[in-house]
Amino acid sequence: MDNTVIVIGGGISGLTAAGMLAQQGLDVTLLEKENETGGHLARWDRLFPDRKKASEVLDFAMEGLNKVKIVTGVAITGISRQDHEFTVSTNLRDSGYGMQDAGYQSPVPSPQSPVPSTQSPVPSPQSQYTASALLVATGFDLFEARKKEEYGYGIYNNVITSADLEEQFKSGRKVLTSEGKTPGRIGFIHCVGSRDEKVGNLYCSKICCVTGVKQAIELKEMFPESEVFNFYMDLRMFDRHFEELYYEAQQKWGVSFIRGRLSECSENPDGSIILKTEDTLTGKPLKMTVDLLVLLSGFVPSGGTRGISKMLGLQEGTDGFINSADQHSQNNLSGIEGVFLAGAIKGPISVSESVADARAAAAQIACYLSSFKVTND
Amino acid sequence: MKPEGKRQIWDEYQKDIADDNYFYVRSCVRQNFFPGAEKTFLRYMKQLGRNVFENPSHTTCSGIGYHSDIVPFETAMTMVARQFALMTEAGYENFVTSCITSFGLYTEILETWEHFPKVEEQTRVHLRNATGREFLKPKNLAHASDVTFKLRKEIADAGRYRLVNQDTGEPIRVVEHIGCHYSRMFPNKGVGGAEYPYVLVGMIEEWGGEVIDYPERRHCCGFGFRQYLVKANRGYSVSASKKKFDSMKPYKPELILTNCPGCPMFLDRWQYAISEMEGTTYGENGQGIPVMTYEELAGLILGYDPWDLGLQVHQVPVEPLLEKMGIPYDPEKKFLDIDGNFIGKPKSPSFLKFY
Amino acid sequence: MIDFGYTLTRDRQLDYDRGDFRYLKLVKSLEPSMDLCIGCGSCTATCSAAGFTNFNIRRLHTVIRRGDPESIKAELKKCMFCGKCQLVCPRGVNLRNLILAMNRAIEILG
Amino acid sequence: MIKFNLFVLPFSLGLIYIVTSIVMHYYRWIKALPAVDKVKLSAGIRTPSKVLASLKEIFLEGLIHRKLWKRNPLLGYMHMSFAFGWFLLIVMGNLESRVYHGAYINAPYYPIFLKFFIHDRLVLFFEIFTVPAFFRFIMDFLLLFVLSGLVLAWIKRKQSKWFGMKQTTMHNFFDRVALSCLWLIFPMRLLAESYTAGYFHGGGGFLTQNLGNLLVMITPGPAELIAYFFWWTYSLVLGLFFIMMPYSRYMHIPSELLLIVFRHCGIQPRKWGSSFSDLEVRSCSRCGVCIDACQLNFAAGINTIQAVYLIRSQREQYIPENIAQTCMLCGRCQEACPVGIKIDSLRLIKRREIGSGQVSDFSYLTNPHPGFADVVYFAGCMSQLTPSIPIAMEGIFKEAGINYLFIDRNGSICCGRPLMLAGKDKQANELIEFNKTLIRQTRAKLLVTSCPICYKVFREEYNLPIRIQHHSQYLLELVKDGKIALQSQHRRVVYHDPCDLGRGGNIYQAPRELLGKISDLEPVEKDRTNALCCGGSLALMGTSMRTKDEVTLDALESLLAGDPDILVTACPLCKKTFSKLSKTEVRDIAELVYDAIPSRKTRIAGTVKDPEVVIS
Repeated sequence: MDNTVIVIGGGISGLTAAGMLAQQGLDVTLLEKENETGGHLARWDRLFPDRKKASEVLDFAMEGLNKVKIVTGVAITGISRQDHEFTVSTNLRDSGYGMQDAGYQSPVPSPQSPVPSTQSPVPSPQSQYTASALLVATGFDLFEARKKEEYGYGIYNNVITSADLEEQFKSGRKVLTSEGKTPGRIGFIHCVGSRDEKVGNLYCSKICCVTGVKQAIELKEMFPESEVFNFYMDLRMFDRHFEELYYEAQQKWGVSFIRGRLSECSENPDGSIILKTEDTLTGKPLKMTVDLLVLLSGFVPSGGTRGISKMLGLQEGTDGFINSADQHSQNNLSGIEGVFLAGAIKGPISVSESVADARAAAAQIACYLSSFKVTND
Repeated sequence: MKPEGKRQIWDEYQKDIADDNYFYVRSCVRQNFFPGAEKTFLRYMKQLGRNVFENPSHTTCSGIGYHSDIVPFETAMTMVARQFALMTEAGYENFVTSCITSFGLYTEILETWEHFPKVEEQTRVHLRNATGREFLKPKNLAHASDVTFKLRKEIADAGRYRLVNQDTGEPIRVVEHIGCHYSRMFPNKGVGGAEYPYVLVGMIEEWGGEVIDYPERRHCCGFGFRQYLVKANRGYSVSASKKKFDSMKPYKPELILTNCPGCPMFLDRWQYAISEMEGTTYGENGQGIPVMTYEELAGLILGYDPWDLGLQVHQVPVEPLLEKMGIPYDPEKKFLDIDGNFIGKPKSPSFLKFY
Repeated sequence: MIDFGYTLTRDRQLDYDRGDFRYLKLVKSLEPSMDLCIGCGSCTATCSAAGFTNFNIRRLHTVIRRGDPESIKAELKKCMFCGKCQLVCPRGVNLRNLILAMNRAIEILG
Repeated sequence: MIKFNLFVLPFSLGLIYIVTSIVMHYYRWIKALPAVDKVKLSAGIRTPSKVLASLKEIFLEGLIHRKLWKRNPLLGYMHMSFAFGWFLLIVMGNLESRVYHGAYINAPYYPIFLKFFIHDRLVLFFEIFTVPAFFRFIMDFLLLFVLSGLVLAWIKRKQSKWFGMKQTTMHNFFDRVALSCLWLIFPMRLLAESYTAGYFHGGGGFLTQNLGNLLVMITPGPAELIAYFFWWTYSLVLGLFFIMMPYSRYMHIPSELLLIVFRHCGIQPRKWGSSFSDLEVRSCSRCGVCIDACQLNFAAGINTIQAVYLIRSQREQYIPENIAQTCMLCGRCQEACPVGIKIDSLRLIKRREIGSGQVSDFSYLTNPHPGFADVVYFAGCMSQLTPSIPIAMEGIFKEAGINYLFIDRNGSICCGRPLMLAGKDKQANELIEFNKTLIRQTRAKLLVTSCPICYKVFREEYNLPIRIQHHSQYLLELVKDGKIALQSQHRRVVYHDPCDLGRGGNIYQAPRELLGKISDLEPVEKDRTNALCCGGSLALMGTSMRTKDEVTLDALESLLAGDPDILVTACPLCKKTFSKLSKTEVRDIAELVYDAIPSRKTRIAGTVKDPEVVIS
C-alpha cells in the first residue's frame, strides 16, 4: 500500500476531503465529471442559517488544494482492483452532458464558476489512475421537479425550483415573474420529491425546510411588500439556529406558513399560478393564486453515485443512497476495503455536515493508509 | 405556458393502441345518455376500414355498481373475465371499451392480476364455475377514445369540416374533459398521462381547434356515482360541475369535449339545471357551452348529419357550434326519428337559449 | 326557478384570493404576536371552554389569517377568557389578548 | 386707614372665581350622586363621629400629609410645609389683621396684603413681646416654613430620587402655568413684604425686616415703587393661580376634601362609574407616586399608562384604549396613592365600556349534579397547569379526614374574574351563576380554593351563603384545629404575596403563620401591601409576552435577593409565571404543607421525597 488516494467527485465533500488528505502528505487525485469543481455549492448563492456566501465556503475548501491533482470533465468508465490497488479508467466527457444529467434546468445561463480549474491537466481522451484508497463523494442530484407533473414545472412559466431561485439570487438580478413583473405573492412548496411515495422517495431531504425559510426571507428582503407563503407538511428545523430562523421569518418578515401539501396547480390567463392545497390546520381546502411558485426540490442520488455504486458494488439503500458500513460508528466506510464514502452520497446532508463528514473520511483514509485499523473486524 | 414542457410529458406517456380488429364492448349507460355516440363510433370505424366486432350477449362490466359500492370486486372481476371470454371465443385480442369507467376497471383488474396471479386464478375458477367459460387476457386494451386518437389523422383527412370558425377563420376554442377513471389511477395507461392527458387534445389539435387550459380542468364533472345516484347528494354533483363552469367561463370556450359516459351527461344537463336554479348561463348571449363526446365530434368532422349523431338530445343546443363550423343542418328535422316521425319537442328552458 | 329537490352546495374551499383580510389586519395590529403560531394546538388542548365544547382557539385565529372570518363569529363567543392558553403557548403568542383583539375586530367590523 | 388699592383686584377676582367654581363643582358632584349614595351622604354628615373622622383625615392627609411622610420624610415635609404652612398663614394672617382692624368681616384680600396697608414703626427690643410683634414673628416664621418647602420642591424637580420618587408626572399646559404661579406666590410675598418693611423701616418680622433693610440698601431705585411692583406681582400670581386651579392638578385640593367626606359617609365606587369616580378623578394631585409604584414602569419601561395618566385622560374625557388595557390591576398604585383613589375601579369602568359591546355564548355549559360534601374544593383552572397544587390539597384533605369534593377535577367553568378583568361583567355573571349552582348543590359549608383569582371573585361577586377560604387560610385552620400535624423542613423560603390574595383579599398573615411552622421564612424587601406582582396578571392586555417576562424577572430579582431555597407563593398563576423564569424552585404553600406532614400516608409519585429523609 502506498499513500495514493483518488477522490471521485469535486463537490464540497470531495474538495474538503482532498484538501485534508493532501495536507497530510498523501498523493491525491480528484476526478470530477463537470468542467469545473464546486458541485452544487458553486451554483448556490447563500447558505442557511447565517446566509453566508456559498462562494466563501467553497473558497475556503479550495485553499490547500495546490498539491491535489484535479482532473475535470472526465467520465469514469471502469474501476478495477488488484490486491490493494485500484485502477480507475476515465474518458473525456461531452461538456454539455453533465448539466442534463444533474436534472438541472437552468432558466438563466449559468454564471462563470468561481473556481477556475487552472490546475487541471488536459486529460487525454482515455486515462487511467491508480491509488490505494478510493473516496467516493459523488453526491446528489436535485429531484427533477418536472416529475411532479401536477406542479407544472417546465410547463407553467412561473413555476421555478429553489435552485433556479438561488441562481437568480446569485446573478444579483431582481427576481421577476416570466411577465417581467414584481411578484406580489410568492408560494414555496416544501417536500417536492421528498416524503412522497408517488415519486418513489419516502425519505426526507432534510435541508429543504430551512432552505425554504431562508429563501422566503430573502424574497421578503427583496420585495418587502410581497406576501410569501410556505406550504409545508412538517417544518423540520433540525440544526442549530434553524428554529430561530423560522421564528425570524414569522416575526420579522411576516412570512406565512400554511400546513398542507400542494395537490396540483394550474395557470391563470395572466400567467399566475393557482394552487390547490388543504389548510390542514383549519381542515379546509384552500385555493390561492400566486405570481411565482418555488418548488423546494429534494435530494436524489446523483447519476454519478448510481454509476460508481454499480461499478464498485456498493450497498444501496432502498432510497438509492449508499449505505455505509455502519451509520453510527463507521459512516465513512463503504464495507469494501479501501473504498470510503463522504457527503451526500449517503443521503441528504447540509453543507456544514458535508464538510465535517469529508474531514472524518479524510482522517479515516489517512489511518487506513498508515495501516491503523479503525474498523472492528 | 411552455408547450414544449407539455410535449415532453406527452412523449413520455405513449401507449400502444391496436390498429385493427377490435372487440368492442359498450357502456351500460351511454345509450340512454347520448344514444348516437357509440353508433357513430362503429360508423366511422367502418368508414375508415377497421374491423370492429361486437357480441350482443356482452354485459355491463359492473363498474357502475362497483363504484357505487354495491358490487364486490370479486364479482366485478368475474364479469370482466366473462367479457374477455367472449372476446377470446370470437378470436379477438384487442379489447376496446366504450366507457371510461369500464376502461378503468379493466385496467385495474388486469393490473391486479399481474401483481396477484392467485387472484386471476381464482377469477378463472369463478368464471368456470359460473359459466363454464375460459378466457385469454387481451393483448391490447384501449378505450374507444384511444382508438379515435390513433385514427385522428385519418378522420381529419377523410373529414369535410374542421374545428374552425367559418366566419373568422379562427380555431374553435375547446376545453377538454377527461373521465376520471381514464388515467388517474394508472397514468401510463392513458395517452399523455394523468395530469395533462393528450388523448382529446390530440384530436382537437388535429381537427383544427384550439385547446384551452383552465384552472379547474382536472376537477371531476360531478357525476361521482353516489353523488348523483342518491338524490340527496345531487346538489353536490351540480356544485362540482358549476365549479368547472365558473372556472372555464372567463376563457370563453365554445365547446366542451369529453370521453366518458357521465361527463358529457352532467356537463350538459347541469348547465340546464344551474340555469333553472339560479339563472346563470355560461356561453355567449345566454347560450350554453355545447358539450360533445369525441365520437359525436368525429362524426361532425366526417360530415355526418347532426341529427343522425343524436345531437338533438343534448340539453345545451349545439346549433351555434354547427353554424360556426359551417355544418348545414335542417332545424325541421331536429325532432324527427329515423322514420320521420315527430318525437316531441322539449319545453323551452327559462334562461338557456333554445332552438 | 325550478326546485329540483336539491340545491347548490356552498364550496367549502377557502378562496384566498377573495378572502376578507380586514379582520386580519386589525387583529394583527392589536396583537402582532399572532404571526408566531406554529399550529401546535397546545392552546386548544388546555382551553377550559374546549373541555365542554368544540371551541378551538388555534383554528379560530388561523381562519382569520386565511381571510375567512365569517365562520368564527359564533365560535368566539364561547371563550371564557381564563387565560390558560397564553400560559402554554410555546411561541409566546399573547393568546388572551389575541382573542380580545378578535372580539374587537368583530365588534368594529361587524 | 387705607383699606384698598387697585393691585388687590387680580387676587380678589381670582378668589371669587375659585370659590364659585368650587361651590359649583361640589354642587354638581353631590347632585349627580346616585340616590343611594345621596342618602348615605346626608346621613353621614349628620353623624358626628363620621364628621369628626372626616375632619381628622382632612387634617392628617390634607394638611399634614401623613401618608407621604410615611413614604418619604422629605416628600412629606415638602407637602406639609406648603399645605399646612399656607393654611396657618391664612389663619394667622386673619388673626393678625384683627389686631389692626376690629371688624368682624374684613375683605378677604385684607389679611393677605396686610403689610401693604399696615406699616408699624421699627420696634424696640423690649417691644417684641407685644401682640403685633408676636404676629410679625409668627408670620415670618410661617413664610419661611412655606419657602423651605418651595426650595425642596425646586430641588425635587432636579433630584426626585431624594424624595423617594424615581419619576415625576409629565405635566400639561395648565399644570405648568399653575405650578409657576404657585412657585412665585411666596417669593413674591417675601419680596413685597420685605421691600415694604425696608422702605418704611418697620412692620416686618425677623425675616422680612432684615431682608427688606438689606434689599433697600443694595438695590438702586425707589424702594416704594419696587415694593408696589411686587405687591402687584404677588396679587397677580395669586389670582392667576386661582383662575388656573380648576383647570390644573391643584383642583385636587378642594376635591379631596369632599372625597374624604364622601368616603367617610360610606360611598363606594360603582361598576359603571358615578360622580364619586368623577370626584376621585378630580382629587388626583398628579403627584406621580403611582408611576413609581408601577412595575410596568420600573420593570418594563412602560411609562405612559400609569394611574396618573389614566386619570388625566379621564379628565380630558378620552381614555385611549391602551391606557385602559395596559395594566396588571395589581393594586400597588392604589396602595401607594396618597389620596386613596380606587384606581383599579376607575380602569375597570373604562374596560367595561370597551368590553360591553361583545357578547358571549355559554350555552354549551351543562350543569350535572356534582355530589355532596362538607367542603368543596375548587382548584381553579390555572391549577390544572400546576397539578402539584391540587394533588397536595387532595393529599391533605385525605390526611385530615375531610369529607371534601374536588369540584373541578375534570376541568372547570371559569370563575368569571378573568372576564371581569376584561370588562365583561355581564358575561362573567353567566359563569358565576353556573358555578354558584354547582357549589350550592353540594350543600357544603365551606368553599376552599387554591386560586386567589377565584377567591376574590367568590367573595366579592358570588354572594354564597357559605364560608369561602383560600387554601392558605384553610390549611392554617386545619393545623390549629389539630387536623394535621406539621414538622418543619427548615428550608429557607421567601413568600410572595399574590396580588389578589394580599392587596385583593387582605390575606397576609395566614400564609406567613403557616410558613413559619414548616420552614424558615425569610423577609423580602417588598412585601404585603407593597408586594410585587408576578407579571402573569390576567388583567394585563395588549402588551407582549416579553413585557410580562420583564416584570417577572424584576420581581424574581427582588424576591430572590437573599438566595432562598424555595420561592413560595399561594397562587397557581404566580407559580406558573415564576417557574418559567426562576432558577430557584417555586412552590405553592400547599405543596410545602403537604411535604411537612411527617405521618402522611399518601404519596405523590416521583415529586416528593420521603419525609423522613427530608427531615434528617
